[in-house]
Amino acid sequence: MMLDTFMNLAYLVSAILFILGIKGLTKPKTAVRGNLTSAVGMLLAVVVTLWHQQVVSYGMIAGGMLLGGAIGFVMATRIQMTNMPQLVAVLNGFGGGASLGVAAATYLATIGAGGFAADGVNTVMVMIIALTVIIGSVTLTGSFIAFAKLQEIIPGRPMGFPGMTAFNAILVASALVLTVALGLDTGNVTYFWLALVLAAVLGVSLVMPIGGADMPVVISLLNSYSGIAASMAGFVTGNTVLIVSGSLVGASGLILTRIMCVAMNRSLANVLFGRMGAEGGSDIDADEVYEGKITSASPEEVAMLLEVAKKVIVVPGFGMALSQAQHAVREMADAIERCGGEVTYAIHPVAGRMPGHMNVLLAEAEVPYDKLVEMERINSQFEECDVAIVLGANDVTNPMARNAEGSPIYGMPILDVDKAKTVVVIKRSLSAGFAGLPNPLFALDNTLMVFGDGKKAVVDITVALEASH
Amino acid sequence: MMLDTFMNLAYLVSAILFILGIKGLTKPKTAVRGNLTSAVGMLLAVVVTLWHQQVVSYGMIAGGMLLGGAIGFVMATRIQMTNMPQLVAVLNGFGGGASLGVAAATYLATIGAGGFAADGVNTVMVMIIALTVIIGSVTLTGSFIAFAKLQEIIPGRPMGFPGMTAFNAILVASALVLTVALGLDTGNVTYFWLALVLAAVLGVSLVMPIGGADMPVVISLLNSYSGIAASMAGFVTGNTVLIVSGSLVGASGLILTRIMCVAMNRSLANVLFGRMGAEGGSDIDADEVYEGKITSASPEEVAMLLEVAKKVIVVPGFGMALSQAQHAVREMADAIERCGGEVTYAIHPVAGRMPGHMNVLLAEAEVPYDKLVEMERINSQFEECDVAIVLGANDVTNPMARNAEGSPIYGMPILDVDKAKTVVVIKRSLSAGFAGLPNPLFALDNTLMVFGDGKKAVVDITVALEASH
Amino acid sequence: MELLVMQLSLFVLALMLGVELITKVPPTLHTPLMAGTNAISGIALVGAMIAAGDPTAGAVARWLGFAAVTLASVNVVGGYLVTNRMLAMFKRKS
Amino acid sequence: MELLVMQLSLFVLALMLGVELITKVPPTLHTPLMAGTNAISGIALVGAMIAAGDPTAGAVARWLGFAAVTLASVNVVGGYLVTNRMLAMFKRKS
Ligand SMILES: NC(=O)c1ccc[n+]([C@@H]2O[C@H](COP(=O)([O-])OP(=O)(O)OC[C@H]3O[C@@H](n4cnc5c(N)ncnc54)[C@H](OP(=O)(O)O)[C@@H]3O)[C@@H](O)[C@H]2O)c1
Ligand SMILES: NC(=O)c1ccc[n+]([C@@H]2O[C@H](COP(=O)([O-])OP(=O)(O)OC[C@H]3O[C@@H](n4cnc5c(N)ncnc54)[C@H](OP(=O)(O)O)[C@@H]3O)[C@@H](O)[C@H]2O)c1
Repeated sequence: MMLDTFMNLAYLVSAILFILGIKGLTKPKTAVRGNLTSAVGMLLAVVVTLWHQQVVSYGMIAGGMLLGGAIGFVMATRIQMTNMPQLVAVLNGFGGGASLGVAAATYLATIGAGGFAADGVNTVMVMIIALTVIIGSVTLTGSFIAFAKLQEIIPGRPMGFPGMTAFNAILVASALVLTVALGLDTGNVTYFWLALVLAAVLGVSLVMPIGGADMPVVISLLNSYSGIAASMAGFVTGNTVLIVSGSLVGASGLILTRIMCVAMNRSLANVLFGRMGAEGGSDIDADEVYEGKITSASPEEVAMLLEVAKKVIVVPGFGMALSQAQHAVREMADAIERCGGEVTYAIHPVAGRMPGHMNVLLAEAEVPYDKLVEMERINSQFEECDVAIVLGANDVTNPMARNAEGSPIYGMPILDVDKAKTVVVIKRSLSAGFAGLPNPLFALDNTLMVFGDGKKAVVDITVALEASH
Repeated sequence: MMLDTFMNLAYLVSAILFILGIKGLTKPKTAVRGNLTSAVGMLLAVVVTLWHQQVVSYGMIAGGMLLGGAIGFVMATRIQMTNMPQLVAVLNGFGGGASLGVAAATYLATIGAGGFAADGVNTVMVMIIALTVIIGSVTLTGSFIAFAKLQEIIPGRPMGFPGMTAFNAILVASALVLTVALGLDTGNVTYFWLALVLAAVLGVSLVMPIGGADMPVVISLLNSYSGIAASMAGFVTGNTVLIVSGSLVGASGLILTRIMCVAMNRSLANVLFGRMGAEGGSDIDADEVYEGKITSASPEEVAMLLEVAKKVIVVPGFGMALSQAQHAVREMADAIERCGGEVTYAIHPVAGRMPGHMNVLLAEAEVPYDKLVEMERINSQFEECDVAIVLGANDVTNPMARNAEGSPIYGMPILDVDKAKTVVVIKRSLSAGFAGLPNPLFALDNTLMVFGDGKKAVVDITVALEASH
Repeated sequence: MELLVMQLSLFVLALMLGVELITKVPPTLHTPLMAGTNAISGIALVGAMIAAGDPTAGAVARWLGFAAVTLASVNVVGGYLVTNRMLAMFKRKS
Repeated sequence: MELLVMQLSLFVLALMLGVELITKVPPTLHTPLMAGTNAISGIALVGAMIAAGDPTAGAVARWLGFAAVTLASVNVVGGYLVTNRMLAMFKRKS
């Protein structure tokens, strides 16, 4: 009794530490400390649980922790910053899987010990167990599809069959029916396993028809699910720290999802069921947009421009991540600054493949974070900008979002790159970004295209700049 | 059982409504709706409680609600905006008193029904009851002393006797000892009443030695106490809506207290035990500051200045509240604007006698709230200001806060009124503000004093302005 | 005891939530905020109703309940009304 | 059932608190935030430990517990480490 109270108080303290940890993440200065605070909360919760009366044999616990810890360690230290979206996807899946495991184990253990007594509370309880299992299972398989799409193990384009939405609706309905059925007949293990399997299929079939460009939204939503699953596992096991921290994670995923949808000017429903990528660009002819209007330039010519430029804005996009050009960009910026120019970075909220993706990459290259300027603040500055360097960004600079009503990205707020005196676009070809649309920016009179791999082009520009200076 | 669950869910909904209500108060636009949301939450909680199994006879409930509601209605509709601090003080006291009543009734009812079974939980429970009673009692009597000081029923100056702090410390210690004693001997009603009485004395003796100028801080702290008492009454009665909403109120009071302390650059301990008013100004000689350096002016002279002024900043203070000059000020501002000048208002965070006091008064006079500018934002504008009109403000403009090290207000951020081209100070005499300090601002070369009642002076200026225009 | 810890958790979470929300309230609205929270602390009314409406309790307990109902009702009615009065003044011009 | 409602209350309060806090996180820190919350959702480890450490449960339940411990440990260790790695990059220059 005394021990239980003590343990519950310790759990409360960990929950508070998690909250303070997230609070720390609201400022770059306190973020490292915040993460540590949260980790201390986790350590406390884990250590305290070793004293739990039901924890009698430590073998499996130690084994699982060693195995999982080792995998986590390797993943966290080996991963390249450019592959962060994939890592987050995998971790979401594992989080959902863990909650699924907890709920399933709790259910099966109770069944093994003679089943649930027939009363109203247990009906509700078993229904919560079923929901936890369903959400956990969807999160698990859905996250792995998202991972596979991002890693290009399976094609990024939307995949499905006619009537897929109806199929998914039937799966959801069946899972809910099974939940209620299990609640009424708590000992029916078949219902239980069936719900688990249906949910696993649902995870796959929900994510397959969504295009690769929308994976960040999906990941963020699955992040939220993994939190909610953890929280529900807390209801199941009567553990407040699970409830509170899962809920925090759920809120976080929801907010990030919303931020992304707002930044793309699309509804969540449109992302999940719209299959924008599949239908999008097809009716706009790229040749017509580009024909005869493309001016290309060599890195040396760009260097000449940069030598005399006063104000340079770098607009990084997913191509910077793909070509790992972040360090090269930093060196180019240093070179420009040595020539007397001033360099800032324009960060679009959905540049790259996850929120804050560009910030992390540029931070890796030691670009001070006060040089990274958000869209709202930098858009007014393009007019005074001598050279805007668009490095592997495409959709987030596409003026069609402003004026091509009916285009799939119409209404999405974009970076007003076209207002700059000269625009330099670095990419490998004229091919489209993730929205699959041609970009009239490339055809403007004040735009110069530098064709080539992002990193190589930037290095060439830097070399030319240093040589001439 | 079913009914209980339903009731608890309804309580959860009211708690959510309270939270959403407070969230509404974060923006002027949504504030009215926020307050209504919160009121709906209260209505829901009250209505649901009528179904509570313990609520069997409705006579006393109806009686109390009618009586209390009538008093509340009269108070809320009759009160003048300038007396808001007093009303808040009274309501704090009532809130504390209500929680005290709930905890005491719960205790005595259980005693009457045979007493508390001897077990650990009940020890803790009775200790919480005792603490609720103590906090409620301190809040009740403390608030009435604060009210009396603000209403000048008793003198505003610090009152006490040598060794008062020690006396209070002994009271606190005794109350805590009684709490523990009651926890160990739950049936000892004498301990219970003794704790209640001691706390009532403590409320008086804690607030008496604090000067009238510091009453806003005290009120805000008591606001926090009343919330905490309600929250603890929730622990006692096992009622989550009390716990949650009390806790919100507790947080609110604490934050406002902190904001005020920061704005005055003083610690809470200094406010509560420092007796600043008593020792303050005595060592600075007012005559020396003012002698031969005061220029006074008539309303007509001021009107001539205002007629040609481009930029006028009005600095309202407690004197505006006392003389009820807010409507007159609004009319003066209209007159100035008809002459082509621009008028804004500089709002110091602790001008007046409660946070946001000036805002409420000026809102009453229908001054648009975007004309009220906070200290940090307006301070840079005084340099371009032709005429600053200081209306019944004193301490919040005192330059001694900037440069007189050792002065009691040293370090308090102030409005940089002295930077204006001409400063017009309207007050009845050269007497000091609440900090009891002379104000070198009045002796500056660019300062004109208009002696007289605030409202009358402002009306005279307006009349002169309209006549000449 | 488990219940007490849960209640404590609720208390702590509400406190932290309160802190986050209140720090966002602009100074203009601080006075209405104080009056509005006064009204909310009138939630003690709920506890008071239970105390006053229980005929099995002794006279002292019930009269205490009555007093609590009265005081809390003043808070609720007075608090919401006066807050609304103040806020209505802000609204007129927006 | 009373307990369930309490748990629900905790859930709701934490959700609202989460919303308030997360909306304050600047875009720069959104990626670390995602990884950091991944780590926090590894709190399922606590439930997993209890499932895996209970010798009275059947084999399937315990192996499910083991799997849950493993997955949650990946989250905890991987999540905190990678978040720290990212944040350390931000810190270097401040
Ligand atoms: N960040 C998020 O959170 C998020 C969330 C949801 C959706 N999205 C979507 O993701 C897209 C992000 O826009 P974005 O402008 O950053 O990227 P983008 O529109 O996807 O364009 C990336 C460009 O980089 C170029 N590129 C690829 N590899 C390159 C290399 N090695 N060197 C140089 N360039 C290379 C590609 O052109 P080439 O093939 O010609 O080289 C491509 O046009 C938007 O559509 C957004 O809606 C993002
Ligand atoms: N607002 C808050 O939340 C809060 C909280 C804690 C403490 N305080 C304290 O309260 C003080 C507020 O500063 P303040 O500048 O607003 O006021 P103040 O320093 O108290 O000065 C008010 C002035 O108004 C004048 N006055 C009084 N009645 C008048 C009338 N009928 N017509 C014209 N003038 C009249 C008085 O001078 P005459 O007698 O010469 O007319 C007095 O000097 C500060 O010391 C602050 O620290 C405020």
